[in-house]
Amino acid sequence: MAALSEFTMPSLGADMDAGIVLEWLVKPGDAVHRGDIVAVVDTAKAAVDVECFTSGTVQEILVDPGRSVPVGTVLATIAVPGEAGPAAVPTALGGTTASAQARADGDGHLVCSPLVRRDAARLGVDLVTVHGTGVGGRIRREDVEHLAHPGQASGRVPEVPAAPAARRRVSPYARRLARELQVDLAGAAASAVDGAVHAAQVRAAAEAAATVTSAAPAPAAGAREIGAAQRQAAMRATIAGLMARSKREIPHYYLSTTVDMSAAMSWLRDRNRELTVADRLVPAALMLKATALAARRVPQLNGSWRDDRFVASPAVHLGVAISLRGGGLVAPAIHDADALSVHDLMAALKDLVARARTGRLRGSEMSDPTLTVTNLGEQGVESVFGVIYPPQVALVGFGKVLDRPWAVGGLLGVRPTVCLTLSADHRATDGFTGARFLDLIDHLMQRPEEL
Amino acid sequence: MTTQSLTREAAHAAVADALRRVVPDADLESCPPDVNLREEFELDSLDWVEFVENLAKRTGRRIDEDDYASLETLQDSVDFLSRPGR
Amino acid sequence: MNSTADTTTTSAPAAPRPTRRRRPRTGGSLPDAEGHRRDLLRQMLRIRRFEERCVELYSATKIRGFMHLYIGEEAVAVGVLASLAEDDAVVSTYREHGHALARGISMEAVMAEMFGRVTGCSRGRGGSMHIFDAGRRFYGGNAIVGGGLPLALGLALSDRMLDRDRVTACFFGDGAFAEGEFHECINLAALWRAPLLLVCENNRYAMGTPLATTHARTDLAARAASYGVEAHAVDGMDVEAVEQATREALAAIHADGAPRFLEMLTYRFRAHSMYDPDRYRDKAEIQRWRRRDPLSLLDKRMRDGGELDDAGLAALQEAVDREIAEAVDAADAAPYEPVEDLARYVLATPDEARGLTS
Amino acid sequence: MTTTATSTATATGSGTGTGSPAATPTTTTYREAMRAALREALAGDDRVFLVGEDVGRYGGSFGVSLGLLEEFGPERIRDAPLSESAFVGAGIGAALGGMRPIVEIMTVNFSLLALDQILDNAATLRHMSGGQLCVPLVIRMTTGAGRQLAAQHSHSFEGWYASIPGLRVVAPATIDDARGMLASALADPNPVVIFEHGSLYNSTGTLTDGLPRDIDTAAVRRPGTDVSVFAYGGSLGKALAAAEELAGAGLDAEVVDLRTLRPLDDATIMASVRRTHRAVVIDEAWRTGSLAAEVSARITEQAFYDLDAPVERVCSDEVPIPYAKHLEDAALPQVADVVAAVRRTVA
Repeated sequence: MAALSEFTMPSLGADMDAGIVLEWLVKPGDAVHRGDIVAVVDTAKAAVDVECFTSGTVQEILVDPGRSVPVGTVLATIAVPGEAGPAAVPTALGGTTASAQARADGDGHLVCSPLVRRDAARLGVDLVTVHGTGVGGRIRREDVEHLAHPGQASGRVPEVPAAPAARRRVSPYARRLARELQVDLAGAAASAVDGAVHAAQVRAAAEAAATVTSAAPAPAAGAREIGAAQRQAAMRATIAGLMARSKREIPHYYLSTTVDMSAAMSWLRDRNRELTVADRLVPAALMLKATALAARRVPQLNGSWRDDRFVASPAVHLGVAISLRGGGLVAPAIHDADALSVHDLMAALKDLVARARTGRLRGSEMSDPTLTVTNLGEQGVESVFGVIYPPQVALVGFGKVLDRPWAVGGLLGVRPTVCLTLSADHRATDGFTGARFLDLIDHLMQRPEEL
Repeated sequence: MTTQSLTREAAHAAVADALRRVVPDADLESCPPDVNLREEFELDSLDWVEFVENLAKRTGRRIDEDDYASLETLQDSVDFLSRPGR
Repeated sequence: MNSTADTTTTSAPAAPRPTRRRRPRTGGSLPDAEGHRRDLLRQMLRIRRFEERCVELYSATKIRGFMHLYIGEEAVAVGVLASLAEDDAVVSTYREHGHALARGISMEAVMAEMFGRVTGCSRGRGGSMHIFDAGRRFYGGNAIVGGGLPLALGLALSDRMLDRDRVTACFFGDGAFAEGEFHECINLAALWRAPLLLVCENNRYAMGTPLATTHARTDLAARAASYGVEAHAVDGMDVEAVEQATREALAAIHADGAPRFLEMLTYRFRAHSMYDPDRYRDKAEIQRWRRRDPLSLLDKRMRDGGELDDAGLAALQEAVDREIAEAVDAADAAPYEPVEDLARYVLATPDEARGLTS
Repeated sequence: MTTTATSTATATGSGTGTGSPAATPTTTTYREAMRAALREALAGDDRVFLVGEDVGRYGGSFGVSLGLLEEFGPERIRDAPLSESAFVGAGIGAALGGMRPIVEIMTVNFSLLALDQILDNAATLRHMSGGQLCVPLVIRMTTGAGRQLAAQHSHSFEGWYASIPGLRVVAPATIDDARGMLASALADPNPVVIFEHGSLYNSTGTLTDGLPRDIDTAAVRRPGTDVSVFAYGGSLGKALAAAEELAGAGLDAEVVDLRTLRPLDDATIMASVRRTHRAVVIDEAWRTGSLAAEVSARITEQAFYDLDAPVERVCSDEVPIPYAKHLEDAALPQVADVVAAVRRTVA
């Protein structure tokens, strides 16, 4: 009985994974002896004469010249007379043939490195079930991982977190200290030197807060006032630092226009008639929604100035300037304001103001507004040209809704109007962009039903 | 739908309570009856809506935007609440 | 280059030296010629068949990385190693299977090393180019051409300073002869009278570059002599000639403690390494050297003397093939070194060091 | 021993470093402290010998081995030809053969000619031989710039050597360490590289007790609370000078002498950073790929949440070190640079 010996694509070097048979020097039926040159193989570096290691008769050529096959692929079979000669490649080395089937029912001796064995054990993967994509059917680390986390990209590429919105720069130690001293980083001023929050600033904020918390349990009115004053001072210091830096670094330019509010006000009146008191809308909701939509369409004003260049923000987090009882100001953000309905925006606004005034704002709301709106019209001011909050590049201002003489079609009438203003960073944008932005808001306010 | 009108004292208490929910440390005792509530207590439009909402809930009265004019001062509010409503 | 294989002796005048305290030499005397020749043949056959088997295993990806074969140069390893004493030291190169086997390192230890297993002579960490056996004073293959020369010099220097009557043999090729390190080391060895045997395996090619295109003067023995070191050229294909020259050199070293240089004129029948398409040599030259195959030279000499017949040769080959098969099976079944041991032996701990013999 | 050297060490006149450790503190120079250490090592163990260029007749290019040839003879104070690879490799081979060699490479600049022997043989043999071989060897090198020797004689490659697994690397900066580290290095079964900054040889200071000093830990040379200043070898003096100047400005700097460059003493480094929350690292090497880069990376990895400001590095400018004094001074890290760096961290 003649046994069949496999003649496989040999490995001809440390970095060779595949080879191309350039030429066969034998054909089926030829006798071959151990050491005869039977083929010429191209290894991408050179053409190499390849010898066979068994003596016998060429049975079948399986791979035609010109085809690139991985090392270990069976190229031809050789009939070996009598028992498999001692020189025949013992089946124990069967592991080297590429066909996984041969490997599975060989001596079950899986070809993979100890590192892969350790990974498999750690990930609870049974190696026998793994199809080895390595040379000669060798199981590689990727094969095990792929089985353990199907679907995930096989390479361990960590998901790149979405670009964080503009973050206030806080040193790691300051962040840790803030956690330990239960200090809300929003309340901490930034260092005047580099605009970042260091331990010193956190400690100052802590002391300010501490004097309040350490007051007597039933604080006499006076004591509570002093505590508030202390917190007030820290708040004031934060605002002072921010405003001073804004004026120092940001070349502001200012634009203003007057918007006819009649369409908006009558739409509001009709809507509020159908709504319960709790859901009733205020003009600010429309103003915010119009501004958010305009920011989406004029992205140059929505983002931050960082390392001497403008970084646009993918989302519109509208900062709302909220005055706190007894002085002080915060401008937390309504996230993705452009995507909210006017009603949801109204609810978000009420919630934000309530929490701002009770000091329960979230860190994220504080740290990432991309454009801020101030609505001082509430306090009866006709128009406001605000100071931009670094690192943002613009500030929108709405004055009081006021009846003004208004010419329509040549005839003089009285219309409710509002003075809409823009303060903008001339490093990031020019007046042209700012004007287009205000014009867009005006246009949107004329069709409240579409907001 | 008529609602039974409030006595003047009840109306005054309702206004005071509605206001204190919005402005916790509001001092109503010394607040002159004829002063503009929004200016006195620095109520912005959101505060005002919340004040109106509290009043409506407390008194069960329906208060529309058109009624805002008759709630400008403490005096007006008490008058409005103690008159039989629609 | 004059390729005559006669031994040209150009010895340096030996400076008078005070006699050194020496213990009587044991071993090293020639056993009966016939039995000895059989053993020389067996040793060369072991190397030849072992390495032919390695070619298959490399093609079947069981052996990876770089592998440099010694086929054709067996006479040098066997001739030199048969002459060295047990406590002499050996420093080799990356073409080291022949030296390792002739030194007595087991086939299984060398094969397991190339299979990357923990039972390998270097725990699978060195591979074909870095075989070590401290017990047999086999201080490794070195993959940097000429890298072993300073080591061997130092080993010999320590014997010299501690007055130990033993020799260090250092193998290197015609390629290393062109390295600056060779010039530095042979000068220092002569200057410091280090008991060092420099064995230059001149196989006429430094990887793919023939001798005549790398050396202005190709008579390496003559150039070695210029450093004041007694130097001889030897027919590296004749194992008995190699053994004879080596015994004479060792005797001289033991006598005056000064280094000796032997240029072994030899030839490798296969490519520089597994990856070398061997395009730089013409087939005729290879065939010409094959006619002086060290195994067939000795085989013919023994048959002429009636010391060998077909049956005897077949018995030898069969025993060698069985030894190889057992070594391959053992290596293939051997475990890997646990990954957790990766950082072991980067540094020696004080108690590990205490256990080491110098 | 073919030429028997006088086995009893006779105290030669030079310096006060006698064979036996000085009982009471004395004042001496870095050079004499190192010489006393060599003499003690040679006298105490026959396997110890010194080999290097001009270590014998010339007395050492920096005068460290002056007088040792007369005391221990040419076999054990061995002048070597200009063959760095050969005599360093010979040192490795002799260590394999049971000796305890001390190889002196005149300066780190010439060590590049022996780098293959140090890296591929000394550092690698033990691991690659599967634990069979051991290389108990000491290599001493002078290092550093500041003496107008121009680019090829002013290198600082401690960081390169400190990145090689299989080596231990130390930098004695004080008189006590110059006297005490050699004994510990010789006792260690591994190859130990000792870097001696060229500017230190003439420095004088107190030799406390002449006893061996460990080669495993860093040392706080000046405790402080506001910032941790890390330095080694020739830079330690600049760190201490900067600390004094800062103290005048109300800034309390802690100065830490690394002493061992491989392995780095992470524990001491991180403990200091956790105390002061700010770190400045001084290193005469070029900034890119320097030891200072490694120390900074480790602080960021192990003490990130204790950092109140980025780690500052004060290194040489990335230029070939120039000959002219004013240029060399501009290129090298100076006390003023350290002070400026500290100020940046506490801003």
